[in-house]
Amino acid sequence: MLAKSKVKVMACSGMGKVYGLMAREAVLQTVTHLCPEQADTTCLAYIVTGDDAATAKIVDQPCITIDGCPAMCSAKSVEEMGGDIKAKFKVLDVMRLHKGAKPGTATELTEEGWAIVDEIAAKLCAEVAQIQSEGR
Amino acid sequence: MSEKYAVLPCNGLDKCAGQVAREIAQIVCENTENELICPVFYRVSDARYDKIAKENPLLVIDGCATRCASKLAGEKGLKIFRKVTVTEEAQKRGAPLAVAPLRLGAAELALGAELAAELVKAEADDASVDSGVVYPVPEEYIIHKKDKFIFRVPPEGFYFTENDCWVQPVGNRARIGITDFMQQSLSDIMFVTPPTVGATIDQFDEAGTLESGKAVFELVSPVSGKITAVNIPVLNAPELINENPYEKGWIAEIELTNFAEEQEFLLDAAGYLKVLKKKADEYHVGKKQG
Amino acid sequence: MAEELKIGVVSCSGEDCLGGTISRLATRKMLDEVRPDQTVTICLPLYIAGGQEERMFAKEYPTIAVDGCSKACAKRATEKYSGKVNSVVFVSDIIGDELAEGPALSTRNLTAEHAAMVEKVAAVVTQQFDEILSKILK
Amino acid sequence: MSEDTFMGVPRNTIDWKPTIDYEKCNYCMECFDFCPHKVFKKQEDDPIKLIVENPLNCVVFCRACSKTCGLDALEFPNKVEVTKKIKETRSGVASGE
Repeated sequence: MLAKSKVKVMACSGMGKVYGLMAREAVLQTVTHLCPEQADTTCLAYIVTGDDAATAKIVDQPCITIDGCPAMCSAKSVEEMGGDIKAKFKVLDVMRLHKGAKPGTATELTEEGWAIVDEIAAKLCAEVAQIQSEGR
Repeated sequence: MSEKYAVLPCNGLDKCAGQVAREIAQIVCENTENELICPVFYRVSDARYDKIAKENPLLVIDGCATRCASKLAGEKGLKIFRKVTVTEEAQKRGAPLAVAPLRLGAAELALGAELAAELVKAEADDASVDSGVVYPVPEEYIIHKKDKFIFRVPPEGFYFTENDCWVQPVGNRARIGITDFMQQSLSDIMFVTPPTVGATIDQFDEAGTLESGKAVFELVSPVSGKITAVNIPVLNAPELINENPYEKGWIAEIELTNFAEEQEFLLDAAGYLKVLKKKADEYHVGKKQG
Repeated sequence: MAEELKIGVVSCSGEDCLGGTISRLATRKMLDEVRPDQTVTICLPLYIAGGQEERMFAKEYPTIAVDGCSKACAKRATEKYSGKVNSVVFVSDIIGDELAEGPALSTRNLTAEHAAMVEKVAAVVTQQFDEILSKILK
Repeated sequence: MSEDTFMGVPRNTIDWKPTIDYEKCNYCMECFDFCPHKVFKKQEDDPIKLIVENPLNCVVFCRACSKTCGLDALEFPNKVEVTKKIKETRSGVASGE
């Protein structure tokens, strides 16, 4: 069987809102625990610099982006630098399924916040599996 | 009002009612501009249908009381605009589907056609509510800057309350919404509960609520009148309000009853700008950062 | 009240190594505890995803970049898209290259040692912060 | 500030403030934490641990704190009546007292 390239899962890691931290943590959970064989991440800040070595990592590679808020920093940066985005996720969309939840701050998550992170990570992982199974 | 709906049927394959749901969805989509969502594919992937589902009013067609399609809509965080449950409708018509065979017979097809026709008609009625009023888009905004925040105020055509809500009257109709300052104070809006279409409200009555991770805000209607429409796209995509609360982020349309008199109690752009400056100085939007 | 002086602190918040996590937490510490009324920040990718408003950041505020590793992404991206930075703090200089280039850390697994690294980095940022302030106030 | 006005009438002529129903309130302090205008005051050492300290700070027609109260222990005046009163005061002010 052909070795498939790992899906790049990219978080915005936003500094100002809790949703940015949740995106970051969901990606770390996905690439280090849930599906390290199928997915990895790369430094978004490095991509943002537009450095050739950085963009080479994502150009035409299958990517999934997860953004905290509608600014869509990860999606827009990955797109700008030539990544092949297969799916875009937004923490805020998942938060809408948990009305009234208090996930914590951009520094630290609450238990509730971690539970939602795990839920997002599971979604990311399912998407990774699907992308790989379809050979997209 | 948007021109088309997103149609989400349960498509249940193991019951006659589910087959009827599929039939209805197909007829409705054939006779309108509506877009069909495949519940099976939507369950495994957000990407294909998310845009359609979020930007259009959602019509849900459930076969039976298990309500798989409604539940799917809930899981995806969608607001249901209208829904129909086939077994309930069959019951109402005195022709329960309990013993019907899986393959649709003449009676089931007729039921499907009838329910589909009703939905198409309801949609046409929704469209007729559309006043056809053209609300001018502000060509530019007055800008008030505070730290790294920029607050916009449309220079003309809008009137404001001191509760950070606006009204844009055109003839005997008007749109209402919240100001840029309030949008930024709330930060990312997650839930919009619009006022009820058809409801009559007084000036300064509540006209729906907006909720973010920070707070719940009650829209204080600047004018009295009858609610004639709500902005459906913002129900599923509240970020439209954050993007521009004066344009795509309007909340509701209202038929004016007494604007000439009520206008006296409203502020023009210059008046609101003063209020805004004071508020921005007092509690410069907490500690929100980029 | 006179317009208060604010300083921008921009961190790489990188996902590839521990340095990214520490840069992030040190910047958050400036915002939350050390200089909450005087620190402003921006999400680095907003230079691409945002508009004119975001690109004015480094022109409007004296800016300190907090970078996890020698790639200096926060500094480079800020200078490329926004404007000159006044100072750069490298996490790797403070905690050592080897540690900084270790795997990225989830805040779930934050230990006392990590917290101590954050303290150290925040202390250096604070020192730069105060230096910049005193220069401006002169 | 004493010169505060709302809709052109002095703020202190408008009766708009929350009233705490002490039968229902469990002193969870959600409203206190929420309100940015310092309308409420905590009284740690008093059996009545929360009071409406600055009613004039309350933003007229704002009822946001009541939405944080799961027990429905915060009440507000009737909007229609308050509006009517404001309109009357305004015409009084306009006609020179």
